[in-house]
Amino acid sequence: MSTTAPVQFTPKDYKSDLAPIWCPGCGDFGVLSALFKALSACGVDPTKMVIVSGIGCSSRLPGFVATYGFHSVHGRVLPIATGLKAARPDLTVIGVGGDGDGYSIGGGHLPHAARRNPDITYLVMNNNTYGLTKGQVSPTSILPLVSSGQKMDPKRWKTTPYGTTEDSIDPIAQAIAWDISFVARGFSYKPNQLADIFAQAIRHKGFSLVDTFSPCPTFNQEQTEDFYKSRTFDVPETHDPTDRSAAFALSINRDSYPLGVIYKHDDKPNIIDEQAHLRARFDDQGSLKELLARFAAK
Amino acid sequence: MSTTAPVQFTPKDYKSDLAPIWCPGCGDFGVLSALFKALSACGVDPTKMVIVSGIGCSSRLPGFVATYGFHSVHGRVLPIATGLKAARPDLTVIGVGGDGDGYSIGGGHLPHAARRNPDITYLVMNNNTYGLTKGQVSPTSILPLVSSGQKMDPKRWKTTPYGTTEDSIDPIAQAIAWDISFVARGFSYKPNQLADIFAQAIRHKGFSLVDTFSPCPTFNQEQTEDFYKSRTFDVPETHDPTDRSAAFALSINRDSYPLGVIYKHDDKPNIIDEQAHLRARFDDQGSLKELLARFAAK
Amino acid sequence: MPQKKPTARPTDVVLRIVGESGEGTVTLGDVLVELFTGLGLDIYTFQTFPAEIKGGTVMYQLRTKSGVTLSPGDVSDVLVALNNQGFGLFGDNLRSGGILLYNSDAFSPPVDSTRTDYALPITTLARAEKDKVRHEVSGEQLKRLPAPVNTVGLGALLRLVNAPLEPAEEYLGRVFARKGEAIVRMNISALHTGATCVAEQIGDRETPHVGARPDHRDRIMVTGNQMLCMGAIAAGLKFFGGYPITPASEIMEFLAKELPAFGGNVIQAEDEIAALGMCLGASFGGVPSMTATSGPGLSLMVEQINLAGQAEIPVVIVDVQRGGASTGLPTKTSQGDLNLAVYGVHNESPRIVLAASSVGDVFWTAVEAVNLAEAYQCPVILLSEQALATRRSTVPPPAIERVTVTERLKPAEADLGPDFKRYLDTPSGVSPMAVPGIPGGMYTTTGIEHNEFGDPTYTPDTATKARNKRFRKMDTLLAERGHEFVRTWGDAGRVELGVIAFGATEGVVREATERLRYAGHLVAHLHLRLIRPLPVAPINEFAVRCKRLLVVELNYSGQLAGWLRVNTDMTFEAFHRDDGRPFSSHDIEDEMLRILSD
Amino acid sequence: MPQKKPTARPTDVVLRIVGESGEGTVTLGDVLVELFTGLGLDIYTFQTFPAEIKGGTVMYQLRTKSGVTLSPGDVSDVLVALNNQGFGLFGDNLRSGGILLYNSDAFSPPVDSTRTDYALPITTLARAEKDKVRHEVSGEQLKRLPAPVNTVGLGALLRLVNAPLEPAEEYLGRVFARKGEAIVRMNISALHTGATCVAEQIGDRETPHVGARPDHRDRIMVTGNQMLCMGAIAAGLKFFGGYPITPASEIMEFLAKELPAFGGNVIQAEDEIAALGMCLGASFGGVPSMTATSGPGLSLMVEQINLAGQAEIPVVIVDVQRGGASTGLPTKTSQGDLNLAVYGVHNESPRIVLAASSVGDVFWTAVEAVNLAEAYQCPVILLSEQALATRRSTVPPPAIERVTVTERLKPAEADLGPDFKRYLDTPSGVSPMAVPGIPGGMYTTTGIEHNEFGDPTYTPDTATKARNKRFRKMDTLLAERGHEFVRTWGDAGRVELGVIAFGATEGVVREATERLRYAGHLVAHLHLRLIRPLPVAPINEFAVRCKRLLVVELNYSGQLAGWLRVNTDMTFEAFHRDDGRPFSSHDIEDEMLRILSD
Ligand SMILES: Cc1ncc(C[n+]2csc(CCOP(=O)(O)OP(=O)(O)O)c2C)c(N)n1
Ligand SMILES: Cc1ncc(C[n+]2csc(CCOP(=O)(O)OP(=O)(O)O)c2C)c(N)n1
Ligand code: SF4
Ligand code: SF4
Ligand SMILES: [Mg+2]
Ligand SMILES: [Mg+2]
Repeated sequence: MSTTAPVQFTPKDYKSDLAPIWCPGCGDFGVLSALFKALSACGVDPTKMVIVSGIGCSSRLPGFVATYGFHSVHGRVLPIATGLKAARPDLTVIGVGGDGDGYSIGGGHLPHAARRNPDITYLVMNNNTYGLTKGQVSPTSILPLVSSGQKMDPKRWKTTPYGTTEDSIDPIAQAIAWDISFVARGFSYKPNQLADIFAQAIRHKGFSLVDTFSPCPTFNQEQTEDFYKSRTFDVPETHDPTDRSAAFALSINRDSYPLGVIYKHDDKPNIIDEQAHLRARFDDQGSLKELLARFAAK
Repeated sequence: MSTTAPVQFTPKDYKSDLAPIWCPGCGDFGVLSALFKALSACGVDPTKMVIVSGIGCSSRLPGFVATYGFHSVHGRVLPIATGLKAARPDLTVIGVGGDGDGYSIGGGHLPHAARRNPDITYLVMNNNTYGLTKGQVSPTSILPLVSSGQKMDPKRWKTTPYGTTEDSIDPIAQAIAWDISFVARGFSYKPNQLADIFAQAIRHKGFSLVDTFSPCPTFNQEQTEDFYKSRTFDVPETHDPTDRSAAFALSINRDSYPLGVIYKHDDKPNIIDEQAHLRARFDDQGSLKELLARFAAK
Repeated sequence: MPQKKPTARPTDVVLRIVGESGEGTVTLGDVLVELFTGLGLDIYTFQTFPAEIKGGTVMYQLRTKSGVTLSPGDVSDVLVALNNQGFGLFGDNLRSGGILLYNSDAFSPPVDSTRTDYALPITTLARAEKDKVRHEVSGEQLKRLPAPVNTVGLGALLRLVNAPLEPAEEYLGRVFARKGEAIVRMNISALHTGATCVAEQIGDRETPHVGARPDHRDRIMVTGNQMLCMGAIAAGLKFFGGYPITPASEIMEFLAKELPAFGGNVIQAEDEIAALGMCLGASFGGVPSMTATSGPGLSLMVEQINLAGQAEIPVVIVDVQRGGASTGLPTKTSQGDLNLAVYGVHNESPRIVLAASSVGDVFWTAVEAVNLAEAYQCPVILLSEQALATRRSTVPPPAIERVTVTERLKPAEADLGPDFKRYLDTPSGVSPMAVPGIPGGMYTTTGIEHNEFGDPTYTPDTATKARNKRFRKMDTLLAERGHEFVRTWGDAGRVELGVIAFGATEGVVREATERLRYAGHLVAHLHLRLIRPLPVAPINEFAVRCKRLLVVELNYSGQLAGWLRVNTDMTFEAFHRDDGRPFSSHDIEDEMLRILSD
Repeated sequence: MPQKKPTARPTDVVLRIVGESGEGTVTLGDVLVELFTGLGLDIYTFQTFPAEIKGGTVMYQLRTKSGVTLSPGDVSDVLVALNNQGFGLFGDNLRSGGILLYNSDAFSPPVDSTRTDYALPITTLARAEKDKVRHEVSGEQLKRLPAPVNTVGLGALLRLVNAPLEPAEEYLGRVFARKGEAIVRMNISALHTGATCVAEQIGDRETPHVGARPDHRDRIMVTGNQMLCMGAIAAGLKFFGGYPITPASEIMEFLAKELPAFGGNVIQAEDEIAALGMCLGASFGGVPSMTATSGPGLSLMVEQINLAGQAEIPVVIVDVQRGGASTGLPTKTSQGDLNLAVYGVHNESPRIVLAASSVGDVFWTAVEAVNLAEAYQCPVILLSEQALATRRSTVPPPAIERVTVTERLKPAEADLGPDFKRYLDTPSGVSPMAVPGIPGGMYTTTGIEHNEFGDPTYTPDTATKARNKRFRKMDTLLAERGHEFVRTWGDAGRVELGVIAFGATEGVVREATERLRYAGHLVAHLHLRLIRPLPVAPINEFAVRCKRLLVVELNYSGQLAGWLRVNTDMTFEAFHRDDGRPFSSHDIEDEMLRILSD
């Protein structure tokens, strides 16, 4: 299913032979082509890269890219990507998946990726629902719960037939609380901005999270392209993305959501580098014989 | 092991026959007695209450209280407490456990408790290490990583013999990002303040999190009572706990940690109440016969 | 219950529709199910689902029969092929002498004299019908108005199987009412156009008759998942925590809608671990609790199932089995989770494993599951299967007046007090369980080994006594009720061959057994409803009257066969397969014949 | 390897120390281990751990023998009781005629003529020693200076078993050097005081001799967990992801320290699910990976073990088994996780299950585990046990020059390119595996059923072929190497009784077998190193020469017995127990005798 890529990488070179199984109009198409563009812009060698995903419509993405891919189980993108990067710091490692995969079943892994800060780019295709299982509520659903101070009629999902009463979590606010070193939001109907954000995220040294609104016209029909357009705004030029409190304040407004790079900084230790230092310190001088000798009965 | 309590509840009435198995000097003793005081202050009937815990030194607490207790498995305090409260809204439900239990293996459940906002009080005994397994690094360890802008020498733990290179998570900042409706921090060597915070948390309608510094003199010997004393300050009188951005800003300073109620508000829907409304709406009128009739072949 | 020898082979009609997903194939099937049910017929359906979210080829098989229907039928009498790809992929099971109705606008099937072909230019006819009402609707409506392709197909098909058109007319009138009179008219006209087109080709050939049973209209049309929910409600379910997963999600969706009216709660959890945790919390609070999942979720629940066994907390875990290991074949059926259900625990704690065998049966299995969990204070795993869970079938409504609800053993007033023993060592192994709120019943439950009070204790003696007490409950269950958990069919005395099976193979094994008896063989069938603890006594009683034994199951290595080897001394042959397809009754019949004739 | 009939019972000494945890009991034991090892003796230890974090009663048993030591010994020759509670709880295994050394400052044991008692006023003597140096140290130091209670005990004990005091003097000099000369002097004096106190009571009675073997000093003193780590390192381990859990944490702690020097990484994960996930990622990247846990963690790993089996990702999962279901008996030993290791998967995917039998053996089992994972591209579960994992033993250093490292099958240049088949269907079932970075080797691995390219495919044919290919690897393993994974001892020809066992029961079964052979019985012992796939051929070869068979294991229901029933036709008796205590060799001997004599 994969193709060998030439030395110059155009966006097309990243396209695999497998046709996406997504529904017509699915936002994930936009994410895929923005990713192609970003990879090309960053000159990532497709033979030296891996895309790791969980389970969901969005998690089928790796198969559509002509590179190495790891389509795993539901919610385990980050541990797998972290182990891979630790073992192979030479590779470009990209994690992808859905909002259910990343913030519900896999949500417990995020703060720890933040702590370790490996050089991994994590792209969440956030359609505010569970697509593959056909339309249940997700932790980011009911967006927005409150509109201009007015409580909106709660949305009904297959598992909340009388209206959802649970609040949604804000992936950006929590990312800032965990001090993830690159935090951005994109929208799959703003392809150029999205490709640019992806490219910045890939270039960022450390863990980066890009939450992308990626509409699901099949199971979340109300939340169309227009719905998201009217509820998002570009991060203002004046915003200083290294100011953590300002980034937090920018993200917690529930009327409208910022698009762009919201928070980032470069001064956080990175577990991959630290481990490399450690190995370098020992300079591969491990000797099993000496190790055993340390246990010699005296 | 349990005793029936008289009608008036003094702190002593909550003490069970089982002697705590904690080491001499363990901070958890302070948490236990503050809890006794708070329960007494709130007049909680021990026969109408349940303490749910995970696994760890701290998670042995339920057995030391003369009430109903559920000492479960590692990390599952919140799902169990949520199901219990949903089934039995009449009970006072308190969750307890350690920092490993609550923020590492169980960390994925916290944002969802925040979303659901059940009327549960969750007390984390944070000793910045894994006590029961004898001193490994925890997600809140290396506190503080940075002191007055200076990077400190990373602390070594059993599993990080060359110094910990992972950042710690801040339980308070993440709680504010998730909009947990009552967020506080206590210290087991400030017993009166702690009992007062616990009492406020128990009285708070909705999900409350109290992270308590509770030193482990056996496996985290550097972080003594004095260590925490010198790195904490009382939340200033001027702080408005309903101001989310201010609460966040207050919490992210890594030189010193605020003690007291940091964030709280009362206007968040509560899944337990919402479900009660739903049941009330149907007024127990469910009829299996009618339900079956809806499927009658036409 | 061995039955009298059948005297005649019952007549029935198997229809199979193949086409593009999302293009009406499934809708057409669903409408037929509704119409046939309205005629008093019994229905048994079987669908395949494409891997794609939208699009892909689907197959909808529908067997209609005047009487109990045990399987979707091995071969079809009528094949409706809406496109060539569907014909290629799923067209292979038409019986010799069967009928092919094909969309002649889409393709021409190769000539084959073993079948009779009917060409239906379905798109052309539908467009013409749309054209007829062109001037009666607004331009905007016209643009969005699909040509009545399905309705043309429906008319043709009904005519082919000699079904009346009136119920269909009524149905179309009802469904299209809110779209306006013109649209209704268009559809009714399309119905007749389809019928006429076929009628012209039939001439005086004989085509199948679906018949009707006006006396037989008390049926319900349900899926296995729906029946399971209703069974659980009947037994008093009050809490459900779940996480979506194919093919179990419908259970949570159904209960989210219905349970509140029965005083219960449903919470969609953040994962399966939280789902089961919520159930344990609710159950500790005193209410019957349940979760439902499929293989990947069951895997994640292993740790807490063990806690429930060790701490003696009643809970029901439904596992709707699907195909394949890991993500595997998520839309296909299998009986591959028996091992995990039976053995999925570190060290050992007691549990009960039940298996449901049909859309009708799963109601009663759910009733048992809730009751057994409450009675024996332990986790109960209910094994369901994709094949019965998502299939719509007509079944007689369950006799809900026969449902009995078992309550947990409560402590007597005298047991309560400072010395209340939550884990009292009783002859049955079942201890009175206090629930929060009862003064004098306070205790702390724990997964650590504990004494009768629940206090952590590590001495060898306590550990042995406590474990024996817990496992004694399983002996009690077998002694009290073991015989109720097997069903037998076929010849009552000594037989040449006995088949042992569990789960959704019940129908095909019964059909195969019946056919072989009809052909003069002495054969019998034992169907297991309880897998763990295994009802060894009735199995042995069955085994002694069988000259040879065959264990049939839909999984790779023969998991039930293995479990029988662990627990009994029987010798038997094992027949198993696991490639996503359910067994046909001929698969079973062939295997039985192979043994009978060797 | 059947051996010659033993001609004499080797002599050895079993010491047991009981007292308060945290009050030197364990330190005393550890010092003795070090001193005896220094004398060239072999050591086998066994400890109990209290439930309390600090405090509680502990027992430290130490067997020292001039030659291979297979078990901690059933009865002790010398009991050292530091307090009354310890004497009550653990004082019961002193052999008739044995010696009791007790702390006469703490309690007086009831008179018992079957033993010889020595009273040691340990606190009084120690205080007096401290008083002697009172004026030589600063007031501050004096306040924090403990009286040399342990040293008094050490001196007494060494004298009792006729061990030289010089190595102890040297040891004390080394350990207390940085505390100053006065403290060293105090301790050496205390040593002699203890020795003298006992010497006066001995008079001319005979007491045990531990002896010495100056020729025999090439031993290492290690725990099973440490040996396991070194085996894994020897086989090329490069990544470890883990989460703390008793009794497996030491593995992660050891590797965190040592692996970086061997070019590897260790990450402490947020839970066991993440730990295994990290290993799968690292292994996909091409490096040998491992995690280690105990029962509760293994439960949480079930889903991803299945993914590794289905997607064919090499990985080693160490399960250090502990006692009890759920949290159970976390500091005790058990062999209760065999079922979960063997069957813990929804539907079915291949895996290998190995079991380590001793501190020495676990090195080689770890080497095999890493090699087999890489060779057969599947998960390997290595079953260890608390009893061998945390025990310090003297063992000969492993012959590391005999370690061979197996590498994954790499694609040949010709296989690479756009049509690279990651899951090529080969005769052995093993397919060449590309790792990221290789141009032309690109593929997406997936847990969904897939064709040879790795593309998701759902047809029955592909599903069958793909699964057969995966399971074929297990047949290949048995065909290539099955015979290497059993060990036999005892009589070589036809025997009256053959014992089949696995894991850490090896030592006691060997001892029991040897004793019975010495007593004239024809008996043999087969020990399984590979549990899944089960090496049926060598088991059958063993079984045919045994008149009767006994399966021995340390778990509740006889899990190995069940697994043997599933896979073989043997008839055997089963002996199993699971209450936290390891078997003694007499437990096994008694059971064997029961069968031999009935
Ligand atoms: C352990 C486990 N639980 C549940 C499932 C079922 N499942 C598959 S995808 C999915 C969620 C899909 O939602 P999301 O992650 O948002 O992806 P999307 O399909 O919306 O892109 C679920 C619950 C599973 N495969 N594995
Ligand atoms: C699934 C599982 N993994 C690991 C363990 C081992 N374990 C027991 S307690 C604990 C962590 C203890 O740390 P914490 O939660 O902070 O509690 P503390 O002992 O410090 O109070 C661990 C890892 C376990 N019991 N279960
Ligand atoms: S169901 Fe939704 S998310 Fe999935 S492919 Fe279709 S549109 Fe996309
Ligand atoms: S180990 Fe630490 S946390 Fe545990 S009881 Fe002792 S002092 Fe407390
Ligand atoms: Mg989604
Ligand atoms: Mg802790």
